[in-house]
Amino acid sequence: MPPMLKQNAPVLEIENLVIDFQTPTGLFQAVRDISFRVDSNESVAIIGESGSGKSVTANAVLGLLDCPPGRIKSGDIRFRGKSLLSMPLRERRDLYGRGIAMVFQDPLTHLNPVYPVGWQIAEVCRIHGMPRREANEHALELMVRVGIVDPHKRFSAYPHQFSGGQRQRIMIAMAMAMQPDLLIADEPTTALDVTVQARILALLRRLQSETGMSLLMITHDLGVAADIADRVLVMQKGVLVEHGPVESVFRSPQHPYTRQLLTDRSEEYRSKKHEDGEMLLEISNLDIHYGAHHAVKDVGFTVARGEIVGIVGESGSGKSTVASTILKLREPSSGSILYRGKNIQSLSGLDLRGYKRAVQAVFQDPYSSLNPRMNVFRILSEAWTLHPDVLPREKWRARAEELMEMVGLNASDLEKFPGEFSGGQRQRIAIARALTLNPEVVVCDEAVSALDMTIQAQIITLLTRLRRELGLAYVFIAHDLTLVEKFADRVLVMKSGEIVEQGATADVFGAPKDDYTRRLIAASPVADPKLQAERRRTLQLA
Amino acid sequence: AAGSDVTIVLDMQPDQVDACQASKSQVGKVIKQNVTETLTEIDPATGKVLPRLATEWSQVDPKTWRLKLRENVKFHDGTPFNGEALKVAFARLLNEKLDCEIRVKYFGGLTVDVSVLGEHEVEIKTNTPVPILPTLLSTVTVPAPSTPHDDYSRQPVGTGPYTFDSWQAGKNIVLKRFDEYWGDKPAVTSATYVWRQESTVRAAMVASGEADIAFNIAVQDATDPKTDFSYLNAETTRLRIDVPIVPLDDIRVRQALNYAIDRDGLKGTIFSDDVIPATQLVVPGTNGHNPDLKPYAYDPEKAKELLKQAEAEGVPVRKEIVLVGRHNFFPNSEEAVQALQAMYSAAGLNVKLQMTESSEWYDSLFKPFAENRAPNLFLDQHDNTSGDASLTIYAKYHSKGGQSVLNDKELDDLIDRANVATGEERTELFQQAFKRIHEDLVGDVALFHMVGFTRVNGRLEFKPTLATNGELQLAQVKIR
Amino acid sequence: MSGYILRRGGQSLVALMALLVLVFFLSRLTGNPTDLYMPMDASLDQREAFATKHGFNDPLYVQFGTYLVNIAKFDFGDSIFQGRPAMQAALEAFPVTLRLALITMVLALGLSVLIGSLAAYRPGGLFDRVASLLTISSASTPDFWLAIVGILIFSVTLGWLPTSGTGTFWHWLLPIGVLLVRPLGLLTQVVRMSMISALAAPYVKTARAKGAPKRRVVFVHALRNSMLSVITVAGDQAAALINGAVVVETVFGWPGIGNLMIAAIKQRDFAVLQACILVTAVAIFLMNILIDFAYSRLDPRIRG
Amino acid sequence: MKLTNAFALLRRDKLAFVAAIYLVVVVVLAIIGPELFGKTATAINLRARNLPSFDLNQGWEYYLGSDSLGRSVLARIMVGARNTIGIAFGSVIASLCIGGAIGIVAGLSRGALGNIIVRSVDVIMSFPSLLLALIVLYVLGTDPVNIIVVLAITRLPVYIRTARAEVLEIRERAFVSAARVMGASGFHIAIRHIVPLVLPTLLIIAALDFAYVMLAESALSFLGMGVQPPDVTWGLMVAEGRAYINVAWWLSFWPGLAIMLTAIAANLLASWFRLAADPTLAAGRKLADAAHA
Ligand SMILES: Nc1ncnc2c1ncn2[C@@H]1O[C@H](COP(=O)(O)OP(=O)(O)OP(=O)(O)O)[C@@H](O)[C@H]1O
Ligand SMILES: Nc1ncnc2c1ncn2[C@@H]1O[C@H](COP(=O)(O)OP(=O)(O)OP(=O)(O)O)[C@@H](O)[C@H]1O
Ligand SMILES: [Mg+2]
Ligand SMILES: [Mg+2]
Repeated sequence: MPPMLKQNAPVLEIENLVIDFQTPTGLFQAVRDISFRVDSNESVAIIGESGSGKSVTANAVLGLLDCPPGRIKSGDIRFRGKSLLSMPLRERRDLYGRGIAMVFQDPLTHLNPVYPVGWQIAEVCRIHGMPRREANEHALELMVRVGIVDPHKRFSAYPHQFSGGQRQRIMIAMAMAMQPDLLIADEPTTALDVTVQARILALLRRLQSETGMSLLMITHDLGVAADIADRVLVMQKGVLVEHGPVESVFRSPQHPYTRQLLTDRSEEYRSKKHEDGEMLLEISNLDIHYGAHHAVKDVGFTVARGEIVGIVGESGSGKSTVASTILKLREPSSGSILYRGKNIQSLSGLDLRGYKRAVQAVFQDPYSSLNPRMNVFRILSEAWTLHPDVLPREKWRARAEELMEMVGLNASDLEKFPGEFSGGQRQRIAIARALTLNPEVVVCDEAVSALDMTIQAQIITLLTRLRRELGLAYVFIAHDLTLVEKFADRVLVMKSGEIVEQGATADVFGAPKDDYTRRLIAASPVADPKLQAERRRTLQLA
Repeated sequence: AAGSDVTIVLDMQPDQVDACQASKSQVGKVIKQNVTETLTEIDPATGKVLPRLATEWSQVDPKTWRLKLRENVKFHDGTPFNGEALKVAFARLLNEKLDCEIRVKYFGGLTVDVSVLGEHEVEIKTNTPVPILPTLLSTVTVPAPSTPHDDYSRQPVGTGPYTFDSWQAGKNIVLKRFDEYWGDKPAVTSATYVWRQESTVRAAMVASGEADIAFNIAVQDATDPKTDFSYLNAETTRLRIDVPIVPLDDIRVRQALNYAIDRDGLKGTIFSDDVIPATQLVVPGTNGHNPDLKPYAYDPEKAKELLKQAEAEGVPVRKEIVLVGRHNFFPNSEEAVQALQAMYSAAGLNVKLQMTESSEWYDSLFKPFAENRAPNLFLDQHDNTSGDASLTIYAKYHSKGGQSVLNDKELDDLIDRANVATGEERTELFQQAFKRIHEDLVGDVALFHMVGFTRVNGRLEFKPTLATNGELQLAQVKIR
Repeated sequence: MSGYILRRGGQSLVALMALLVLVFFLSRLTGNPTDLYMPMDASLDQREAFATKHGFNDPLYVQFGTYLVNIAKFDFGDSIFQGRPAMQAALEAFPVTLRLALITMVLALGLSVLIGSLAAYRPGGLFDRVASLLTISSASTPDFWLAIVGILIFSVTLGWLPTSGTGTFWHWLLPIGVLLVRPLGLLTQVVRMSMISALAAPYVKTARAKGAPKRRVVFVHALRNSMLSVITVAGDQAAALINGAVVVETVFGWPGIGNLMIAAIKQRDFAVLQACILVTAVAIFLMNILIDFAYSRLDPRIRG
Repeated sequence: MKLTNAFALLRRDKLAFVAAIYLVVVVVLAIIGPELFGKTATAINLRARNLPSFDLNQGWEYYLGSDSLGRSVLARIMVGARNTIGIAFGSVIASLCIGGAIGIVAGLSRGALGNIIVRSVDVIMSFPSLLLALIVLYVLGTDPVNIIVVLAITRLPVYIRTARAEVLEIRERAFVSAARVMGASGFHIAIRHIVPLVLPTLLIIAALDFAYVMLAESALSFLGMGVQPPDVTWGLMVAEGRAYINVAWWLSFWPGLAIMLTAIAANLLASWFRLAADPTLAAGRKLADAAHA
């Protein structure tokens, strides 16, 4: 147990928790008899396989399980020694938001689309008795603290007007509003760029030292876990397979799964780029506006056959916007995108079909990118109905099963509906879908940030293999610099709608020219608690 | 509704209250003889012409009549009633700019010249002889000379026992007693008219004491013999037979149509117990009514027999005949046509029911009739409150009549002669005409002289009469 | 914003014109009022004269031209039957209907939001079942039947309320009650349906995690999200009411525009019909603009 | 959704099961009623008028009483089922399909078309249904099919507006973008992605409309512009029976009850269908996006 804590009164205790889901195929046990505790002023990170029951556990603490189909079969959850499960609702409600607060995994759907974000942040305070004006001021202050620029203007903007990372920060601001005793954060930084992530983590840490808050963080990013956690819990298939102080777990993992998680796979990612890659996409002088907002300014880059172009950068810097323009979902204000020498704006007929087949996408938000009314098989086979020449109908099922296995899902999952999968599982379905048409370029917008390390590795390996075998090219948008560094051939660094630096990965990461790039690299956490602590110190000094 | 104030509930709001529209029953019930008075009046019991604003009349020559007017009569605005006022009133009544019903209905094609002989004496000249002028004068209401000549008035001023106090459109009309009335002072001091379309509601209003008189109660709502009074409402219902069209051109078929109807079965069920089986389109008491005609008895066997005979001679009696009904025609009219259709089917005729909306119904009522129409039986209802058969018989049966399907020389001749005749001769000729229609031509299936029901609050003493359909003389209402 | 309003107003004006043209020509397919106006025993000549005098014998395009020219002069024609300007009649009747419609809609919306939300909070629960059954039944009761039965029970048998007519507060109860049942039933069902969806949305979890009380979760977070479809259906109901609560006006003798319009339709009193439709259409168009405005107020994603 | 599955699901929901049985009976009546009971329903017997309900002495056909022409109320209800259900079903389906399709088009089109459709809806909403009824009846005649046309047109706006509003929201979702990236046409997106998500809402409205339309037809009859005798519908029976409420309540009560029960059954079944058609809700699950749909 952590030695540095003076008084380690448990804030949260979970005892023999078992959670069932009633599914059409029978009872599914998502959480199997797990026990752990979070002491006051302590940070605990849960890492583990995607779909291993991390979010379910977190939801159970706040009484947010969907019942039915979910059910807490047995076990107990205690907050400051009092059982939450037997506490009267009124009392529990009083705790929520003030005693325990939560940052949800998916910020888009978890923000109410019809209220301004400022209002939503202030609401927490108002619910717990703060006068309106004071609450609003506090909300503004929080927006500043989580790094929303121009908070006065953004106060009355609505969730859909924010980028993924900005939404995430709003969620965090909301959770921190009442300075809770326990903050449960479900992947709070996956959608954030590393500088913002570093700021958020610093903020959390400061809050902890100021208020003695405890933190239960669910994350895929081992670097983040290493950065912030005192202790880590490792989950797999609903079971707590390992737990302990962060150093010891990272240094000498006991369980094979943990070991697998911590293995450095940089070698597996490496693959040679086709040298003779013909030019597929040439993007030049791209400008894009949202109304008056100039979201993308004079962006230009190229994608050759078999090339991996990584885009990193500030959250809200226009990465997704560029992606959607390449995908022809949005018209640029000016500038051109050439596909094999032809402007995609003027493609038509067969050429357009060819383009639509050649360029595929995996979107940032796995929750809304799958039609909830279609089962996985129909989701995958939709592309083939649109392009019947790709695959004869009788081969659909076999190919779908193959794809599912490729992305690490079961063939039996084909009959399931998106609602039955965890966030990471859904993202894998989206990836499988992008591969159905044997594309030339796949635009991956944060395609793997929702995945745990093993699955992420599996997917990246898959992507590399595809590029090796088929010459696939990727436009790879990610916040995880380590990953980009290992995976991409070239990187673009974006900030405020502009490309501040671009070049071969080794050059950019080895000798960054731009100041922002340098800051970015410095802020990227490493999956080693000791090293990370040191880096943090130097960063703070700088 | 308490004391000497009464509330009267009509089935429809009057569209207008202008004196020159008083022959419309909705208007008449409010203002006729209450606000504006007529020159003469018809005794509902005997059909005799009685004096009202005109006290005496005499015929100078076939085209000229002389009237004596009542003296000491004042309009509500204080102007005296005299020959001049009558002249103005006539001019307004016959003003082509207005579409007054009294002009169209009773003075169509007539020019009327009024010359003032003295303060209370006038002479009326017409372009053609009008033997029934005193009867026609019972329709002529006299508004005050101040009434706008070219516009309809929504605030009528007359000589009657009540002044037109107010009209809150859609809501109610209030009449107040006029204290300088020339006649007896009526018991009712003020009357409020409201209107409700549903018979049930009208009946309920009297039952709950909200109203004192409710008109046109449906048979089934007239459940309380102490308050619900029936009265012959001058309407007569018939089926017009489309005589020129096969197979209705065969007299046996037309007779069969008459024998197939069970009038006794309809009476007391769908129709009130008080209706009178009809033989002709005018009610008893009308000049020209023929009391000797007998209704066709219900004899389905005979009907079948007649049809069989006709069929044997090659008449296509099974051809589809259309029974044209009309929506919301009179209470229970929908049921009535369905019952008629069933009776015809029972007799072996192929009758199809067709309900029409009023405008459609009028299309079939009037000439020109469609050339290639299906044979039809046309449900028709007619009221003649003028007291003389002429208004009925020409339009309905003369070969030149606008609604007539008949083309019979002998009948035309009878009608033409009757129309210019007077006295006994006139009566007789009309009676002969009705006899010819009923017995020789069998031009229609006469059904019933209809009754209306009025529910009267027990605190009032009021018995509806034949005239009640077109007027409600508040002066005749007594309070117990 | 003002640009939007202008554009929207312009579009509505065009639609309004289209409506008037449509009404003008279609209504004339149903014949003309001559036969209905003239006494039955009027001669053919008299009928002919009447029709000519009122222009019914002119070719349709001439009639339409006259109509347009007069409208430009704000002359909406005279009622043949009432012998007065048609617009006067329409404007006299409209406030009555508007008042009825407004009160009914406010009550229906308020009650349906309350009942529907409560029912949606526990779908399948006792309250939900009872409320659903009641509201569906009420939504499927013929209003004229209800009106007459209401009068017989409350006025004749019990003597609590006046049978019909206008005047006191008590006069309002039965008509409003009868008018209310159908919109209330429909809206409650719609509220319930969309509330069930909204309450299952993730942002509701967020609200609960904030410690928001049940009432707040339902009425602040879920409700606003579910109001879009409610407003759509409510708009439809309101339009039906504005277009004339014919049945209730008929039975209770309320001098509303529904009554006027049906009389005009039956009498072929075209001027009145057109005036009525003009008045109600303007109201309905304004309401639709309001609804669009409400949409964009309620859901920022629709804005812009 | 497999048929056996659906049936199993139906069996589980008792209320919906009863509703389904009721509707099946009504539909069977609609199909064979007029042939079986047509004679009984039109047999006029002026000597057996307004017989009260629940009297078995006169034979089974008078169990629910007789009307003012002495016709069996029960037989008339059974015969009236055909027109009633035919009209209600016909107009609801027509307005659902046409209105839904127009609404989806309006929602998907970003150009002038959407605007034109929306303004046309304003026009339809402002066009009094009674006038429409009169025109159609006058020009085309009083055929039940024409009543369907009238009712369908008057109900169009709700479907158009609802469908459009839903589409406006759905089309912004990422899976629609995903389909567009794959080269899906607007038509494909409408059929595969939009319709399945819009349909449940429209169906619920349609179920409610089922009652609405039966009543509208009844109100038309009340005003003399609906189905005309000798055709019979439940609505017409209520309208005719209202004149006798004071003396023979059963004339309008039983057909009114039939309307109400049909409406309730339709709604129960629609709620059930919403569950059955929605895979995510079917298992009793209301996850985030499933519910969002
Ligand atoms: N409503 C539900 N119905 C059925 N199964 C569910 C439901 N919610 C979650 N599950 C299942 O429970 C398991 C755990 O899900 P959970 O969301 O906790 O995963 P996770 O550990 O948070 O994964 P990720 O890192 O991908 O978010 C998954 O296998 C998922 O399929
Ligand atoms: N619909 C919109 N309306 C107005 N502004 C928008 C809209 N969508 C995005 N923006 C703004 O455009 C900018 C770029 O957004 P974009 O989603 O491309 O960012 P991003 O680089 O993908 O960020 P992240 O890494 O956080 O996802 C942001 O500042 C965002 O606030
Ligand atoms: Mg999760
Ligand atoms: Mg993004």
